[in-house]
Amino acid sequence: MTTAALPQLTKKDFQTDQEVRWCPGCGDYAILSAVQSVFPELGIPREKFVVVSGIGCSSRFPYYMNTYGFHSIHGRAPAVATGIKAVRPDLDVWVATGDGDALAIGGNHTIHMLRRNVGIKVLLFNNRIYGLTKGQYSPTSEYHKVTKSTPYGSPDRPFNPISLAIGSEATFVARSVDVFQAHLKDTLKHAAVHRGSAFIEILQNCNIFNNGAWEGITEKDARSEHVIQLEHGKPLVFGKNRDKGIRRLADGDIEVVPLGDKYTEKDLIVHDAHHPRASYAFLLSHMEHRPGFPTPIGVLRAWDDLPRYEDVMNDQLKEVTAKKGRGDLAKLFRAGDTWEVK
Amino acid sequence: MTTAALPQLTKKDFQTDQEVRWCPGCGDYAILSAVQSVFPELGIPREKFVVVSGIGCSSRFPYYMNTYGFHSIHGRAPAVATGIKAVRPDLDVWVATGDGDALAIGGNHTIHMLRRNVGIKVLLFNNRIYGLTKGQYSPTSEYHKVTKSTPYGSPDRPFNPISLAIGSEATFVARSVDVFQAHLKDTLKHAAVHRGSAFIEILQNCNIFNNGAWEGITEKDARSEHVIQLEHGKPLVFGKNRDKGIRRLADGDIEVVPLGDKYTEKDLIVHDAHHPRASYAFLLSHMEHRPGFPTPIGVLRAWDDLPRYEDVMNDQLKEVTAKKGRGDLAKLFRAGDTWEVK
Amino acid sequence: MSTLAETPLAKSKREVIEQAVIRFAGDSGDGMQITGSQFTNTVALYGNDIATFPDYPAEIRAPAGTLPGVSGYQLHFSSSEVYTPGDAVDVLIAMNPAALKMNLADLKANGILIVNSDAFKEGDLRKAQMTSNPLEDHSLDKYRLFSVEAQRLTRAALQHLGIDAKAMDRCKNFFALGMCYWLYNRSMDPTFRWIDEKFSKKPLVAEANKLALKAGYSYCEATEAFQVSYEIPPAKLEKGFYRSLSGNQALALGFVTAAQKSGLTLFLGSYPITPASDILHELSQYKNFGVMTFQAEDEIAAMTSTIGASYAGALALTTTSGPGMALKTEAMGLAVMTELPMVIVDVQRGGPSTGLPTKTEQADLLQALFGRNSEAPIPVLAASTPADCFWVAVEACRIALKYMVPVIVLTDGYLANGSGPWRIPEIEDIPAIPVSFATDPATYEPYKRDPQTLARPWAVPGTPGLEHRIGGLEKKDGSGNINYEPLNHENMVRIRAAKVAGIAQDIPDAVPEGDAEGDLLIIGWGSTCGSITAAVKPQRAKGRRIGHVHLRHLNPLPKNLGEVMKRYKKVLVPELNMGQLLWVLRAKYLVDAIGLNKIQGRPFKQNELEVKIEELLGV
Amino acid sequence: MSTLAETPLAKSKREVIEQAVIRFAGDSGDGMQITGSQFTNTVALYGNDIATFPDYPAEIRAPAGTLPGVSGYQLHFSSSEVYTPGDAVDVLIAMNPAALKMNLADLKANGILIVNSDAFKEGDLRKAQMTSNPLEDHSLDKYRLFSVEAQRLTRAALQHLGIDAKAMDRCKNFFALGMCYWLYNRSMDPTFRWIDEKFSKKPLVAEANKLALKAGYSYCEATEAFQVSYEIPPAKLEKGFYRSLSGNQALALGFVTAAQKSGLTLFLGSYPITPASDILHELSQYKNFGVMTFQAEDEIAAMTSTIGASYAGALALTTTSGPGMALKTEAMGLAVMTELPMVIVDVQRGGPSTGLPTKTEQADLLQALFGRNSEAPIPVLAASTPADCFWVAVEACRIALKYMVPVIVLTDGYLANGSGPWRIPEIEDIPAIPVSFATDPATYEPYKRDPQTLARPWAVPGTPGLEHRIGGLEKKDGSGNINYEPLNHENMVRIRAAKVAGIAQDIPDAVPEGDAEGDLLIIGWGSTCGSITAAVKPQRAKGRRIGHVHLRHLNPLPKNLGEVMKRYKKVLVPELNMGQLLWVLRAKYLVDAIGLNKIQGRPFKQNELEVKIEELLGV
Ligand SMILES: Cc1ncc(C[n+]2csc(CCOP(=O)(O)OP(=O)(O)O)c2C)c(N)n1
Ligand SMILES: Cc1ncc(C[n+]2csc(CCOP(=O)(O)OP(=O)(O)O)c2C)c(N)n1
Ligand code: SF4
Ligand code: SF4
Ligand SMILES: [Mg+2]
Ligand SMILES: [Mg+2]
Repeated sequence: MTTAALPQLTKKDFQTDQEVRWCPGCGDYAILSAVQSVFPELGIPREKFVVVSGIGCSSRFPYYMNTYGFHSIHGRAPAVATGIKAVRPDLDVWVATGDGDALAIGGNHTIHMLRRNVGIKVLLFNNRIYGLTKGQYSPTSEYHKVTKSTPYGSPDRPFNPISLAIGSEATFVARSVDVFQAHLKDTLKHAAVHRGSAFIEILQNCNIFNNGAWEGITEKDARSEHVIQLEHGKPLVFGKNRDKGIRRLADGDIEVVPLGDKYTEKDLIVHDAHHPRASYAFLLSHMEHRPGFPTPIGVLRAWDDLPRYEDVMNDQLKEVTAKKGRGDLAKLFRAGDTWEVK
Repeated sequence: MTTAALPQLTKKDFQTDQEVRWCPGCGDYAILSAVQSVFPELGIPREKFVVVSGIGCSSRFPYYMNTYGFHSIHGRAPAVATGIKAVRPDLDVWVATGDGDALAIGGNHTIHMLRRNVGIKVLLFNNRIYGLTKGQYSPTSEYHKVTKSTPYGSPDRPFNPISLAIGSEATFVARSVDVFQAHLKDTLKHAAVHRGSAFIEILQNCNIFNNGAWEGITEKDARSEHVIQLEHGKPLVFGKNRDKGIRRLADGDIEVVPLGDKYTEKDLIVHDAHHPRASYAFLLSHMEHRPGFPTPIGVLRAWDDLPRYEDVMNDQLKEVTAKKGRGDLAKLFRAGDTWEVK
Repeated sequence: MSTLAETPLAKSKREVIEQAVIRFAGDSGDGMQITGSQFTNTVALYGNDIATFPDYPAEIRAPAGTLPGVSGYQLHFSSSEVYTPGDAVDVLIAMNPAALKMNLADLKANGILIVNSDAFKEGDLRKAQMTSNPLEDHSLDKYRLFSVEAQRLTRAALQHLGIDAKAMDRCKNFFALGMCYWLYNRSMDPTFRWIDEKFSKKPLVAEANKLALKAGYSYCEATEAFQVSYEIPPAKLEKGFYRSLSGNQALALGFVTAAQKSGLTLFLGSYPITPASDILHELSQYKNFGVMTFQAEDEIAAMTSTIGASYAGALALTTTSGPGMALKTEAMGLAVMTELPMVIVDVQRGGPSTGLPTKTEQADLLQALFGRNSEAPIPVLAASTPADCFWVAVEACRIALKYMVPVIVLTDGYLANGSGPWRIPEIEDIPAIPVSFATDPATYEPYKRDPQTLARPWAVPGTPGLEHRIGGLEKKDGSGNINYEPLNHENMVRIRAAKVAGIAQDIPDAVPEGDAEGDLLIIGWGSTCGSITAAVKPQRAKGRRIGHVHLRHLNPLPKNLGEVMKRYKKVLVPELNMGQLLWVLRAKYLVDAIGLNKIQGRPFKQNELEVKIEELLGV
Repeated sequence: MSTLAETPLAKSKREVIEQAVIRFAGDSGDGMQITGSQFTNTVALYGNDIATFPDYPAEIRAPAGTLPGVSGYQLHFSSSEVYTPGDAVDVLIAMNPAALKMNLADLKANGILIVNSDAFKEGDLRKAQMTSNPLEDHSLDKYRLFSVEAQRLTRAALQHLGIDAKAMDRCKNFFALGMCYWLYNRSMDPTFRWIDEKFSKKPLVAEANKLALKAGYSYCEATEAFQVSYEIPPAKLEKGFYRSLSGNQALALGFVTAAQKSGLTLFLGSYPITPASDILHELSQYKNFGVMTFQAEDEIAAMTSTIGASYAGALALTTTSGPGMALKTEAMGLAVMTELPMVIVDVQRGGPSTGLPTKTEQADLLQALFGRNSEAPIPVLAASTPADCFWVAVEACRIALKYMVPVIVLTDGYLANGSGPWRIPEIEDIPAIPVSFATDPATYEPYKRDPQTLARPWAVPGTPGLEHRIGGLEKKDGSGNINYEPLNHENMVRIRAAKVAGIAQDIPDAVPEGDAEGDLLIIGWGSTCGSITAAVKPQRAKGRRIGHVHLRHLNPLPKNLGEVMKRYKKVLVPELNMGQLLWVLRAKYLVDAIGLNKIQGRPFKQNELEVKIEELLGV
């Protein structure tokens, strides 16, 4: 099918007849809506999309996408998706997963998929809680968080999903927020055109078991003060009045500076999402833990100069075939020493 | 037992009567010897040591240490060790593991143990190969490596174990080399005094299935040119004649500079292993992938200001007990609404 | 009982009856589980025997008003012994059309049907996929329909509090509960107490709920809606103090008890999974009992941390459901090889795979027995009632510690969430669980066995002079050194098997309930106990000669079981699976036992069993 | 055969015999596996029937000269049919004292014992824990001892090459091989060819090895060491071309064949584990056959990537051994629920847990049948000889694709590493495996079944109009939508079971070898085939009425098996486990079958079986 022949798809084409079974008010609805809006714009026939998930509230996602969908088992979506991608590199494979699914039981598959650079897009719905099992803390829950399983506070320090992904050699790392629809769609589009593994952390509100987990970021006032929106080629500015920025220090560290007389946008770091080295993105990923620093959203890193895993695999098949000729079973049977009994 | 009463232990005290079953020439011997030398110097009674391992050549380690030892199953040593540490925080728990054991099947347990900061010391024997199963590539094998399972070259990009550990929020990260005995012992001692999780990557030669994997680092000439030995408070100098150094650039990146007229040691980065932020260590961990840069060995990061997991857990028990009093079973039985049948 | 006493005696008729089955059904958001458990608590406190069956959807909250969103809670309460939550329902409370549709089939003809008529608007009907309004189309004529504007009446009662409509509507379940209290002449006091405690920091919410409750009660009082109210006298249970417990709560209490009785720290390594998570939730509260809970990154870490904790000298425990158990199996082999004491709880649910996560099933028995590579025998126990979970937990720990073995405990979703009265034991009446750690370097060998139990010694790290190495490779008998010799391996395989088999000497013989010999022996295990007991009783009353053995120990089986079976003409094995115990009994005893198998995510109905019994007896 | 022909005829006697069993034993570093396989290759090429048994330590390389470091390779070759590698050994080559100690017990009295006397110095003896030198203390008097200075003689032969002593010593195994070639009158040419190819880039090494080989041969020639040499004529096997294959190689070939016959891409998702890794190694070479191999991060990813590949339309395969299989079980449940075609190979090894990784065992049958949560039936096949692995692989793929099910294939360490002659089939004689993908949106429903096979349609992503969702939750019959209704669940559980059970209609009936009725039926499965066949033959020759059924299909079983059993007075089930098939047969057929169980990490000896047969027949 040539692109020219593609029927113009709409959001509706990606909706299923399944009743959506999330709690009213759940952030998952917004993510679903954003994905359903973005998919038709990608110029890919609907049947080429596959959405794979594990288990969790977020992992019900495939049921609501009128594409091929696989609701697998807890934590294993990246591995299922790798099998699909290896065999059919032409498919557009997306993984929908949660902070428990991707980072607790599925942590290993997530980091291995990223290091291999399998061409899969991962939507990690981070609500900092186990939603489906009704409210235990997750690997992204805050230290000391009180939950059903930690009535006296959790003893675990959380992962920073972005830092972990960068430590796993991810080639595309981004963050967005369920309620920032425009930003979310934009981020999804960036991920969609990345050829290698794309890891998108989506801050999502679970209004039943962890309501307001991201309030500090999503609240109207908080938003501009506590969030910095990264844009490639633009300086790192934030603040309600765009009056703050991030500057490099001589020792390689960064600081937040007020914009005005002393510092202007020229003194700030210009965001380079396509930097070949991951240490810059890593530095950004950790700044939210420091007092006074904002949480970065947008594309932290998009380095697409590496071959995709499935392409390397399939190219090997082609190369060996080109070199040795297509396998001949009869010859293979008789390889090595044979003898005849008459 | 007070420390004063401790009998003076020697290396011999830590040797077992088991025949060591590694191939002659294997780098594991050197690591064993270093550990057996360091343990008696730690001022800890022998019965307090527990060495836990998974499966692999490296994981036979516990058999040769005359301490408590647990040769568990493939990949699970960090979880077994976490169970031990939780229940008995007074024990000194070490994990011996391989690049396959810790990073392939055991990847998830490794990263979770690190993020939790369980007070376990992990010795990762990195020979960039599966030794025990006779030579398949591992998650640290070079891209395109030809092995038994990849006759046409591996399609996987490797993990950098140090970067992964830092991305997992590790509080102590170090690297040493099997044949650099003095350095290895020194590194082990640093790890030993770290209270939280200590992650030590030990470059190890598998002379049977991956001989010379670290030649570029261990060869006499290569050593000083391609390796930089990190020491806290010292500038980043390397080279046979200590004639090269690493300098910070204005954009936060680093460069290698010759020492001499233009640059002196004063211009170089002074190594700060105790930097509260991980981004500096992360930057160092990635430099070996860049042309002209050396491989760092020594302690990249040692940030011991965080509570240990097992301490938080046990403190909770104590605090709740202090607050509520020691649990009274009879009362617990009668908690809630009860009624009497007469 | 003050509230009741204060209430002027109703003019309506009061009937004394023996028992009733009531079911609360509504949207997941309607608070049916709380309503049900409050009613349960009240009748239990009053002294009725009880059995409950909560039934809720897998989704956290399906769209309001839809069929998959329906949540139900059934209670059977009685003045005599109760074995099951009941097959059919005497009183159904349906808070919306979807709840009505999903539950009506179980309401007895002429049963009482209370509906919240405010929720039967056109949109509500559509969500429940109904084309006409059942409150108007006479489709409910065979029931005693009480159509109550619960929502409007609740709002009316709370209006003066100045809270918003949503908050008022959230109280309408207590309006319904108030009606039920009136219907069964029960005091509202226990629920008042519960409300006060629960909302101690939100007095307005407490007030609203209490008012709604009273409003429902008064509504019946004032309108004489029901004409008749019922009195179910207390049951004559064994003397003592009682408390209502769910199976998961009972398990948690049992493990804490075993820890205290053995003097060990209790360590739980677990990863949340329905329907087992509540055990983790419970135990995480008992920190002042020295209980340590570790929420692991997955089931494999849960299992292996449990092995580590056992090695370090704790009473170690892991809890899960079927899919999680599947993930633990490799590590369970390590537990077998290292012969360390620990308990693995599998709260079974519907499968295969993710299956029916909130539904019940008994289909993990063969997984428990055989789901590991190679010959890796593990003792298996199963609990038969929610309260029995307590005793099974204690027994599992006893066996684990005495024989130095991992032990599997099977319960299921029905036991886990269902509740029943638990007779509170005297602490002194629970036997101590003796534990001794090895300390003597002169005599210590890691795999030297106790000649009686075949248990190896437990030498925990930190003990001077006992430094040793264990692991998953085959061991030399005695020394525990790695050993691959052919005859040693065979010997060790047989020792491990003999150790588990030998436990048969240490457990009670099977003693059938009912007839000690006769025409039919029913062998059951797990949560089917109540249904079987309930079915056998009337059948025996009809003169049929039936025995019932309910197995607590599934591996090893009671040593006299084969002999017991021979005393009956036929053997029936009812299971909520395709015949797993049946398979074991046939293989072991070559007995042509017959299975009755139901795989519907639900317990047996008494009636289903009775039909089968009669079929087998040819009556 | 040129080398032989060029050699002047030996003066020593040449005896024609029917068969011989030879074992090469030495240190792991001595190259015994290569020596053995070269000898095997040579005799196979010559036309003898063969069976081999390599036996090597778990450690990569235990300390040189120690007992755990001993590596052995046994070959049985014959001019008539061969079923096992042989119980006892005619010729033992022992390269050091440890090898002698570990292997001597298996040498027949008066058997030929060739030892490398250079390796019997004091230090060598100490490493083997020997207190006196067996070459001197007359403890070997009952054997025909040939004490040869293999090391010195090899060095002498290679001196002129100018290589170091270590390199020379590395050739001494070929000196020994040369001696064996002389002893059995075999040509050195195949080994010369192999050396030339193997060391094509190291001509000096090639030269050294060839010289050592010749030196051993000439040594016998010159010294008349043996007095007698043996001639074993070619076997009268079925006509055709043959090749020697190990079980793992045969499996790999079988899967490639099935991929070609079905026109699908073969995808292998695997994590290395002994003794299954070689299948991965083999298949990773076949890239020009469109074979894709994915070395996963663990067994769970291996299994789930296999599920993904199957979903995407590949012929999907995963390979492992027992502990890895245990890790796959949760995901295998997903494969059952999603009804996707794939094959899961378990090359069994000694257990439990890590167990005896390089030893053989048949103890994963019950895990294969039941090792999953809930009711998750999977067809199970087992291969009986190395060559049979080929056919079982093809059959497993046929069933998987026809019925849309995961299929388990069991082999074991003994089959995996052992080798035997494989009669090379004509490509055309292997039936095509038809596959059809769903493409029609008008008729497509994800769980609409073929009425014959009950298979659901296979609709792969990328097919326009067939977009659909599958997963691990229970499905509505037909539509495949999530469904928790009680009766639908029961229905689906029964359909999944019926689909697997129905395969019995599509597999051959059991036809006993030997007597079609009689006193004893032996039912075996897997790698015991050779031993049982070998034992039955002489017993029947003695007039005993014995039948032998060797099961390839373990689930479902052949539909006539129950009937077949009734034709014999007794049923014996020999297994390398504690009685797992036995358990299944007893449960299913209520037959009082008897087990013969060996759990020593080794195959049955013919003799062990014959003793049991005679015991059962009371003779
Ligand atoms: C093997 C297994 N273990 C545990 C579970 C139970 N379980 C289902 S979802 C889940 C966690 C969900 O959390 P997350 O991934 O954050 O998703 P959310 O519901 O928050 O979207 C758990 C523990 C399971 N289904 N399978
Ligand atoms: C569950 C399981 N899967 C696979 C194996 C096989 N196995 C044993 S060790 C190993 C890898 C060893 O590599 P590494 O950890 O790097 O250790 P090394 O031998 O190189 O020291 C593998 C795949 C196993 N023992 N258990
Ligand atoms: S529980 Fe939380 S995450 Fe799950 S559907 Fe409800 S609101 Fe969303
Ligand atoms: S195989 Fe390699 S890692 Fe293993 S013992 Fe031998 S040399 Fe060491
Ligand atoms: Mg979550
Ligand atoms: Mg390794």
